[in-house]
Amino acid sequence: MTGLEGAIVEFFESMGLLNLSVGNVIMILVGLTLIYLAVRYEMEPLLLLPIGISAVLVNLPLSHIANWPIAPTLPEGMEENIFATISYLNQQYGPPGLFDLIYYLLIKTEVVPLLIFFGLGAMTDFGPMIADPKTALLGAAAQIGVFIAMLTAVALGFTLKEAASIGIIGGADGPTTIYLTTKLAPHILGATAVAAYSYMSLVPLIQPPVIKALTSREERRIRMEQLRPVSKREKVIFPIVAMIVIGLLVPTAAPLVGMLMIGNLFRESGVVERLSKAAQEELMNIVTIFLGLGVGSTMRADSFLTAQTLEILALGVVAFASATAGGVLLGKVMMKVSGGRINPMIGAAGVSAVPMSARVVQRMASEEDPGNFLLMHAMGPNVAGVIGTAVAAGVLLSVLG
Amino acid sequence: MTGLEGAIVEFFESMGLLNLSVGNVIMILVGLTLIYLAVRYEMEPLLLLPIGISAVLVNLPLSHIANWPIAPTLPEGMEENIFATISYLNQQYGPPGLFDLIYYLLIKTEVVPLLIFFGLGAMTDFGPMIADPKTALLGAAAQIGVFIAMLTAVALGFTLKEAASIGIIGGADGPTTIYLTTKLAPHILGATAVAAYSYMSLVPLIQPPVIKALTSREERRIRMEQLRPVSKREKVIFPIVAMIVIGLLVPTAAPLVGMLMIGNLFRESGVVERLSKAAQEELMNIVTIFLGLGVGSTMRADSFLTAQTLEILALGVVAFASATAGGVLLGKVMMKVSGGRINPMIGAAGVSAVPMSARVVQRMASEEDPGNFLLMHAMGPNVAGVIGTAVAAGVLLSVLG
Amino acid sequence: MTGLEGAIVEFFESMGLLNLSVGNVIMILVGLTLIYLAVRYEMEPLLLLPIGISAVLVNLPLSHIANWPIAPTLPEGMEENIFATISYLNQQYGPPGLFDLIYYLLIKTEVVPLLIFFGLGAMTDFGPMIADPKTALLGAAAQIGVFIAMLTAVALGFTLKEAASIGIIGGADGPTTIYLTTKLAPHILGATAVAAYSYMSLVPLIQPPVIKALTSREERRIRMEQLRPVSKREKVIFPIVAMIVIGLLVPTAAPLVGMLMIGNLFRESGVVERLSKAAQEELMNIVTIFLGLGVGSTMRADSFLTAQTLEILALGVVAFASATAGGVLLGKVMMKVSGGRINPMIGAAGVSAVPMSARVVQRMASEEDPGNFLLMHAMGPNVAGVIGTAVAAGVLLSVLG
Amino acid sequence: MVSVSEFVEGLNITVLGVTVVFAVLTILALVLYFVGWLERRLVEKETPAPTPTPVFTEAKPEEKPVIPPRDLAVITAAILAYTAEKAAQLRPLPFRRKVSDSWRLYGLQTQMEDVEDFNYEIGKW
Amino acid sequence: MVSVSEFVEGLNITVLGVTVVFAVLTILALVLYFVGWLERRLVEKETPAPTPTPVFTEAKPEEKPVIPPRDLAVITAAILAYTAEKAAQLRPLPFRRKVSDSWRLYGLQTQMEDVEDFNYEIGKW
Amino acid sequence: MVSVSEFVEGLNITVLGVTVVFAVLTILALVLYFVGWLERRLVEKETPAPTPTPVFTEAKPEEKPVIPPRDLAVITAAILAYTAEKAAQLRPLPFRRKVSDSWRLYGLQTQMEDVEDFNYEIGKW
Ligand code: NA
Ligand code: NA
Ligand code: NA
Repeated sequence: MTGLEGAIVEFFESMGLLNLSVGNVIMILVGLTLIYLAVRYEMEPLLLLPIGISAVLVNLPLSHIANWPIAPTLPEGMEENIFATISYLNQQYGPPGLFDLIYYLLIKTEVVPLLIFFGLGAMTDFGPMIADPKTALLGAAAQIGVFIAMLTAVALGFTLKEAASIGIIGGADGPTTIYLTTKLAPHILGATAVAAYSYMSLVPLIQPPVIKALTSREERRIRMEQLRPVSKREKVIFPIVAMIVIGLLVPTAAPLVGMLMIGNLFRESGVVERLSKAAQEELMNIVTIFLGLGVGSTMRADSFLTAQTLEILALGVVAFASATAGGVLLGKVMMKVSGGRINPMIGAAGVSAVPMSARVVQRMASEEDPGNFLLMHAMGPNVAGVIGTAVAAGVLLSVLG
Repeated sequence: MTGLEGAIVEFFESMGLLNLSVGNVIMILVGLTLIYLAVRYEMEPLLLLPIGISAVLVNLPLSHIANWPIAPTLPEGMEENIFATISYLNQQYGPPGLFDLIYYLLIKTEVVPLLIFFGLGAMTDFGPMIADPKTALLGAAAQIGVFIAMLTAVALGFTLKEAASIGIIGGADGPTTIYLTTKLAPHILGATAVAAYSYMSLVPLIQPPVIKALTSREERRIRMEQLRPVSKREKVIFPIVAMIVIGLLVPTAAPLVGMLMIGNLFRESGVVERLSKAAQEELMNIVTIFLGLGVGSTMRADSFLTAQTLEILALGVVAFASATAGGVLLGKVMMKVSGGRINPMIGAAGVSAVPMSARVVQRMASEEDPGNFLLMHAMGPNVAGVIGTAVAAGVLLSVLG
Repeated sequence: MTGLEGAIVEFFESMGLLNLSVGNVIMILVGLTLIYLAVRYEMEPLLLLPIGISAVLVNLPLSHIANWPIAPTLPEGMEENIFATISYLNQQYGPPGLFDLIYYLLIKTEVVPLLIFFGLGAMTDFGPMIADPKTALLGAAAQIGVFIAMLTAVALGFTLKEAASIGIIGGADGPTTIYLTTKLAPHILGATAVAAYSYMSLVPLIQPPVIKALTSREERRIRMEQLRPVSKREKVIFPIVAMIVIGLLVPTAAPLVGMLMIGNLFRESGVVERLSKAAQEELMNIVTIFLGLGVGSTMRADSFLTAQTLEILALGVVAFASATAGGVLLGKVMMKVSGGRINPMIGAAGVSAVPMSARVVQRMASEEDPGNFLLMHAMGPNVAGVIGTAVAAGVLLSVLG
Repeated sequence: MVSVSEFVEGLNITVLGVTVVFAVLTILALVLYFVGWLERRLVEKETPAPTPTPVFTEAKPEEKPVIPPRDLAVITAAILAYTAEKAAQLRPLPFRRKVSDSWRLYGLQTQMEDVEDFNYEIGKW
Repeated sequence: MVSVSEFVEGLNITVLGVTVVFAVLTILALVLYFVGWLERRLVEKETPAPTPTPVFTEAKPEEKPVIPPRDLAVITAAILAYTAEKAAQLRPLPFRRKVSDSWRLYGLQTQMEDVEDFNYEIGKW
Repeated sequence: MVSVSEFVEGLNITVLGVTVVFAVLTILALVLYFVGWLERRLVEKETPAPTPTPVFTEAKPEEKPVIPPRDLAVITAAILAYTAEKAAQLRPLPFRRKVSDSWRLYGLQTQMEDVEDFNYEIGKW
């Protein structure tokens, strides 16, 4: 009966419980916190719930659902070759778990962020921006937050590549953050993705104090003229023109902006409803599942439980606040120039986080003056902010990538 | 005109009809039988129809839809490296057909069985088990059938790895059977998968005689108290707790149980209906198609047409019957201990085959006493049986894998 | 401040606008034309819109959405090995863009065309052909156009492999054209795919003059007897029988015909509605998106902007016209043999382009005699044409592949 | 420019291809005639006995509840009118409808009202 | 033929496996009992105060518009009759219905009427 | 700790980045103004002639069947009431409803009633 006893001893030794590290326990608690926030307060549940639960799963020791490291040390010249990399990882660390396949084949190859952008394009109505193109500038101004956060991160000792990935959190754009971080600093992907999605949920908390500090009551009460109607033809031409203009000026932003605009063309053309619906629903849902699971699987104790992660979370607030400030300040300039016909608050919507920040602006306007409807005006900077962040990511990629 | 004549002769020589072996013909007939059972008697049509038709297709000679062998002889050290394996197979056997890609990239990497478990989690209501946790033990007892069938298989001369894959048929859980067989004994995948799904359809034939033989009429007439209601909070906590508990105790079961519980959390959280729906429908349907086609493509004459296959089919009946007996016998023990407040028949539902075996129990109860409603009580062991089988598979993997 | 100036200069130098070639501009205009045709005239929008917009995107210089060449020069012996190929391309040309992954992993492996055929099978009702099997011959006669166009292409100096890919345009079957061209002459994939889908839209323009030239007014006025009803059993048996018959006779056509018939069996069996719906909708929509983007991404200036492309477009018209003629001429023979009970126009529907050419026949019949209903009779040759083209592709593959 | 041998090979392929296509579809047609003949024989055999799947085609009419046809016509017309009305109301406003739909999902954010309410409450700004 | 050592190892695995399966599910059951006990304690605490999510369960009945039950019954019956009728009308014709659906999509071509109209107009043949 | 050269490079990147973002969005805005101007010119040209897609917006109202508005109101109200009633009935029971849905599909087994009936019949136990 020693064979059996041996087997039992061996089984206990390979039991996850006895291999649980303090780091694992903390990460499991972090995952549970994300689940709690997602379920109880509905903070971006579509992403924080999958991220949270897969963070729990990958931190159960020896579970074989994620066997490969997130930022492995590779032989010379292999880093750029994803197919050589996965074959090497398989040789070194054994067969891939499901989450390794999701991370290396779908996230690291940028397939998932780009398909999310494709779906977002199919969901987005750029009408408010087409009706009032000058609001696009407010979407540009909000990107100042990206660079302020980046400089602060450099000042805190992060490398430029890490700092850029942290700064882009201020773009309030989940897929762009994941796209850039995967390319520049994959070891902090978990932290930047969680920061981006968490703060997007907290926009109604972060923005109002900043807006109030920078505007007077009179400014917040400014009413704006109704937007002109936009024809179907303009809506169809917009994604094509935007893709060409941005693609020619900032080629590194072309994949992101290109997929966004292809999705938008599918939506506005009106002749491919099957595909537009698929981009928004079937494909989007499946891709979102893989995005959440893949990002969550990067939240391992060794790369996540560092002082850096706390700094990244703090820098995220800096990024969001300074982005809001940038938008509002340009809003004030435009208010002056236009002779008071522009409400500076709509600049705050330039951080994107669509449509949360536009709704914040609307709510603050209603509080001062219940008859003031700014939502559609705030939507212009709001969608422009998505494009602006993609362009900013393109510049960072072209300089640092 | 000799060029033309030559071409014609060559064409005839490469014609499938003239290369048809007896094995091919038999396998085509097997495939047609599966199709007939699926269409005429609706036996698990969602899997047996795709399996049957692709078994027909891969046995048409030279058809290039499946060019690679299922259990190839690989160079030293390549077995564990899936990426090196497919590159090697491509070199040896030519470009992959569609079914090779499905089998090697989706089935062999366990992507498909795990995604099926994810979808099943999103479809499953664990409420009855949460309401009456002691029924979980009945789900454990039914796993005895797995081990009895395994021992019988060893006694018949199967290797331990094959025997374990055969035993798990008694778990009445298609994806778990495919998961374990792919890892331990891929050359008998066709036989075990077909056995698992066929007998799941035949549960209403296999179980009643066993249940009747082991219970008296009075025992079958026992009524049970209504289950307590289960709160939403408990339902949300359950998948998280189950994942952590099982993951820490049996890490090798973590991928299966983890994906099942992630799916269930998506379902019960109520905040990610888009994703829960996608897991149950879009993703599930697509994955089921690939599962059926991939499993069917393993039904080649050389690996399927052996005496072993008949033995496996016979052992499947042993597995299902002994699993039923295990459940019922523990049911009788629990009946005694509880002073007759538990109907021993609900133990039979522990084989899972959700919800077929629970319905068998309900039907047998109604026959003895039309006012006896056991369905919900039988659902507890039923869903516990899914977890139990995954745990049993985990143990087998950790010892033999 | 020289660092900044240097960065600016560098940024401008890597700007797409300054790297734009004349070829890029022309290709962008071609892409815009396809978009215009798709949106304004709804010419096959489900494919020409994605093809057009991705042709625009890949021709924005340095955009990193498609980094690898379409028809690369590979080291000896690597051509047949897709996995070695992508690893080599990654090494030579850098990490894959999204469109490279779509093209090399989904189009070049034939996954997408075969899944489209699967979905088409689930959408197709072969009832009219089952009701009147002799109409299948008209679907065969229309394939003469494939071979006439092939011979013309050879006469114009194309290689046999290119000529076969061009000829198959006359089959009026997008996925078959893509399937064959990918295998035989991938460098002209863009041209043949665009030709196939464009002319499928122009069938109502191309066919009527040919039909009118070959038939008299009396012939066009021939009415046909109503088709006999087809039982469910016959519809279920059909895909199985067709798969086996064609698979045994022309193994190289087995993948295409096999997937078509699996899809059709899912449809007609009536027991797997979930899967049939998934094949027609979820999976079909997603696959169609990738097909359009992947094909469009092959439209690069260097391979598309050649005199060959114009020749291919011209040959496409030859193919469609001669296919129509072939069908009508056999129709006239069958009219004679049957003693005037067959309207020769239904032969024109044999080019497939389902259901466009059948509708053309119906419309021409109604014009001569408003009470003449030929639609269902034309559907027989129409669906037979799909099978005929797949068989023709199989023959070309077996001789040239 | 054109190699004669290539053209001849093309001709050979053409002869082979046309023959095979016709042969295959002819065989398929013959098989289908045979299947149809089998089907008719089977049906003839089955007709004295109840047809194998009569439930689907016959059961339905019996399920039809008996209500006066005039009443049914009125109600049906009313419902159709209502549906048409509803469809007509929706059609002229695709823009608005799409907007609300899309914004709700954009940024992968659902049910943000509740989130905001929560945030506004705990923020008290 | 059968190696005795393999069978003994199989027995060992069986003992281990059955033990682990029972142990794991027993622990899970105990945890669930504990969660259930916690839940009851929490609910007891919460009951004096308004329940945390009463909106969903209580609000609904109040929304119910007050219309005479007899009228409601009549209309409901009529609508059900209409629906049943509609279902009955559709069921006997799956063939036709499927046809139109499938042809419309086949060849990936949607809304071909418009295309044809365009083509016929510009073609003028 | 912080390298000054890194910070200076960060500043350079910031200047470049902010400039590019503003430049790109300014150019985009100018293009959009131009497109809008073109659109207005095109519309002006087109207005005397019938608008290009009038079918969609104008055809609908004409389709509306003429029935007395009072009747329509009554029926509509009744249907809305019925729908509300139905929704109210479903909402309090999400648990049950989900259950039946899920069990039916679980184990990938559909329409198991028929299978069971078949099995019970041939089994005769
Ligand atoms: Na942004
Ligand atoms: Na089980
Ligand atoms: Na054809």
